[in-house]
Amino acid sequence: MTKRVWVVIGITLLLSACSNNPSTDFFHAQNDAKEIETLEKILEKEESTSESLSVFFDHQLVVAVQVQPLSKFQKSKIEKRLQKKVEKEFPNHEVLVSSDLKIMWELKDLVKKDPNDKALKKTLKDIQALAKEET
Amino acid sequence: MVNQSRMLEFSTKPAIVSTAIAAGPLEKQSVFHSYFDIIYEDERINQDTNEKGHAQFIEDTCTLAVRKAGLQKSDIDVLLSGDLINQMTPTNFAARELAIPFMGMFSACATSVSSLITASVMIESNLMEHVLFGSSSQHNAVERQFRYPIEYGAQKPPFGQWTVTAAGFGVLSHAQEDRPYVKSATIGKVIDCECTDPLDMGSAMAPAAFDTIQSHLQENKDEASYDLVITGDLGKTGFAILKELMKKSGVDSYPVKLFRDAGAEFYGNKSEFKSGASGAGCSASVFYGPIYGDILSKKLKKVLFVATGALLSPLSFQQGETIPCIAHAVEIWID
Amino acid sequence: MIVSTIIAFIVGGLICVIGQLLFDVAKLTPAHTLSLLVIVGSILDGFGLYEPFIDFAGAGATVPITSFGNSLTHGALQEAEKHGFIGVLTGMFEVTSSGISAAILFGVIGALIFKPKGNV
Amino acid sequence: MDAKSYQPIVDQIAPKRPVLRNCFAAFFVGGIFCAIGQIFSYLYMYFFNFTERTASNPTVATMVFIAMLLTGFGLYKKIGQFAGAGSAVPVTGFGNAVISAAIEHKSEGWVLGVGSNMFKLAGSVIVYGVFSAFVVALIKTILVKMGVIAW
Repeated sequence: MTKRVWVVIGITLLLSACSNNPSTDFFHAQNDAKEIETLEKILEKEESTSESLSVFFDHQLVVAVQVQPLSKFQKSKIEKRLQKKVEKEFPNHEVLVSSDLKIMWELKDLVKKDPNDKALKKTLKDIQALAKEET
Repeated sequence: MVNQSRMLEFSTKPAIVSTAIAAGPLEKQSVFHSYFDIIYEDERINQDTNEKGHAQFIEDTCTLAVRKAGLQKSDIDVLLSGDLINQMTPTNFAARELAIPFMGMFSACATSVSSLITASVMIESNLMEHVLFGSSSQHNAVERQFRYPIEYGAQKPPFGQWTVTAAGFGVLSHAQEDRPYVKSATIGKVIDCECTDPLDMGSAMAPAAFDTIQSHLQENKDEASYDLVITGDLGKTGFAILKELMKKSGVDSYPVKLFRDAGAEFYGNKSEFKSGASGAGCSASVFYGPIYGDILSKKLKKVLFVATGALLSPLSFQQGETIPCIAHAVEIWID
Repeated sequence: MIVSTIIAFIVGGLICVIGQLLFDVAKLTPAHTLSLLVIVGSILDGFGLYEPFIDFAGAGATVPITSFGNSLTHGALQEAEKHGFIGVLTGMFEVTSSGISAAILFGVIGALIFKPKGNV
Repeated sequence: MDAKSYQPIVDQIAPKRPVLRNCFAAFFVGGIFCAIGQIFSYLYMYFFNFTERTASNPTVATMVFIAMLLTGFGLYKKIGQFAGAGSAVPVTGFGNAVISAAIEHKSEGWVLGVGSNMFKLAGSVIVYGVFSAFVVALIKTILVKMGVIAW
């Protein structure tokens, strides 16, 4: 079945160091509101994140999170914590949570370009590889 | 005639017949630049290494000194000189070009006076007619050997000094009418007050200067007063310490009209030179340039040159040694 | 973006102030100071403190020389995690190679092009 | 004139290093170098495929390149005179140490001069960086193998 593209663009609060309700946006290729809520619930609870962007695509879920500048010390802890939580909620999905700015930019490009399914799958694969790269 | 005191007295009045001073491009900023005979535009004088430039520097100055004395190179019996580079290679290579009998001398920055003292002894002994003496230093060659590469961004402390690119040479002959002559001299002892910072030469050399000045002035305290006692390259820091030492020990009560320091005055009060100038070239160029000129014009009749030198090597510093220093004094009169 | 550049400015400045204090107060030579900072960098990474510090300060932590010690230790530890004790040796320059290779490369190129100028 | 009575005179008269002024200068210039580094890492992230973690490698290389230009044109020693540690602690300082030694010793020939003198100043940084990394990694591996701490 063709996946209809449905885009929710929330207001991204750039300098939201003080306000603790992080803005969350979703680029959802499946028409399944329930999944978005569970994900939104998890991300909302994490108050030290300022911005996040998640992309669903048949059993692949990439979440890019931006941590507030002052609490960047725990950046890797936050990333691991979110990764566990999201994996628990979406066992059948291949989940990647990354707090890297580059991943956020890539996902934003992805949302802007709004590619067809095949290109979407490939870029998601590239982004996951990029996140794992060490040197 | 040498009496039992440390001071050497010269009775035949060996006269400094002529002097020549050359300086590098940076020395245009010196307060004494009008007294320099040659000022080069390039620190290396278009040679391909600093040391070659340094050797060329020395050769040109020596040739000029000999010409100003109205002599030929063949008339010179010996060249007494030295510089700060390892084994004095620039002076050796200059002596090779000059083809004058050569005896290398090393007292670090005090070579300018130690070479004059040795020359006076040779003339006094009547074995020689004309002796070429002097010393020189080149900023780049000295900095890269003793401290850091030229382009390295090290920060000079406020007591740091700037090595001068200059050379001062003179010809010493038998007594001559209205020519400054060497009256007496005191050869310095090596004094080590356990200073260890190679960037702070001034305070390391001050005690050596003090010791030589005290010894020399003590033996002349009932003579006529000195018009000027000038030290070599203590710099603003070292000179202030020397004055303090003299005040504490009462040496400044001896009959001396004026105490000055070549290093402190060389660059005037420009802040980027920190505590002023240092290097064998500094004492040589100031003693045998402006001060020699004042004596020649009889503005000054009785002057004491005290050149100071730090006898360390890059190795001795790394092996944790302290810095021993020496200062030689020579008294110049004119009738 | 601007906030993390400002943080990098402040943190980088503070590390340099520490270096300056070592210069002036402790009267160490530049070589001693830099060696000490590199050792501090690698010890911090031993305690796992330097990676979050880089996350926090960004270039403020990677530009100063302490990051050199950190990336050496980090490479060694990562390799040691996989291969045990031998990994400590093999992983040393795993993470950082750009600093030294760039320095050598540009050193030779610099020697080719430039000549030391001595004036003030 | 012995050392013990002489040293207090020196400490009293010799001009002190302007520590406060040096610290501000070091803070300012060091901060600028790191801010430039941050901007470069953003550029590398934006135009090339580097993540925040991996962008430090090309940034360091670029900073060393800048150090070469500044050293070559004789500007680095002026910055160093003003900033002190502010120009020595960042990786540009390491680059300057290597490059100034290389440029300086070209007159002794390429192999004996540049080759053997290049790391005259910066060699100790690499040696003690590697040695301390080895010791730290060894200790941590031993502790982990004994189960005292986790990775």
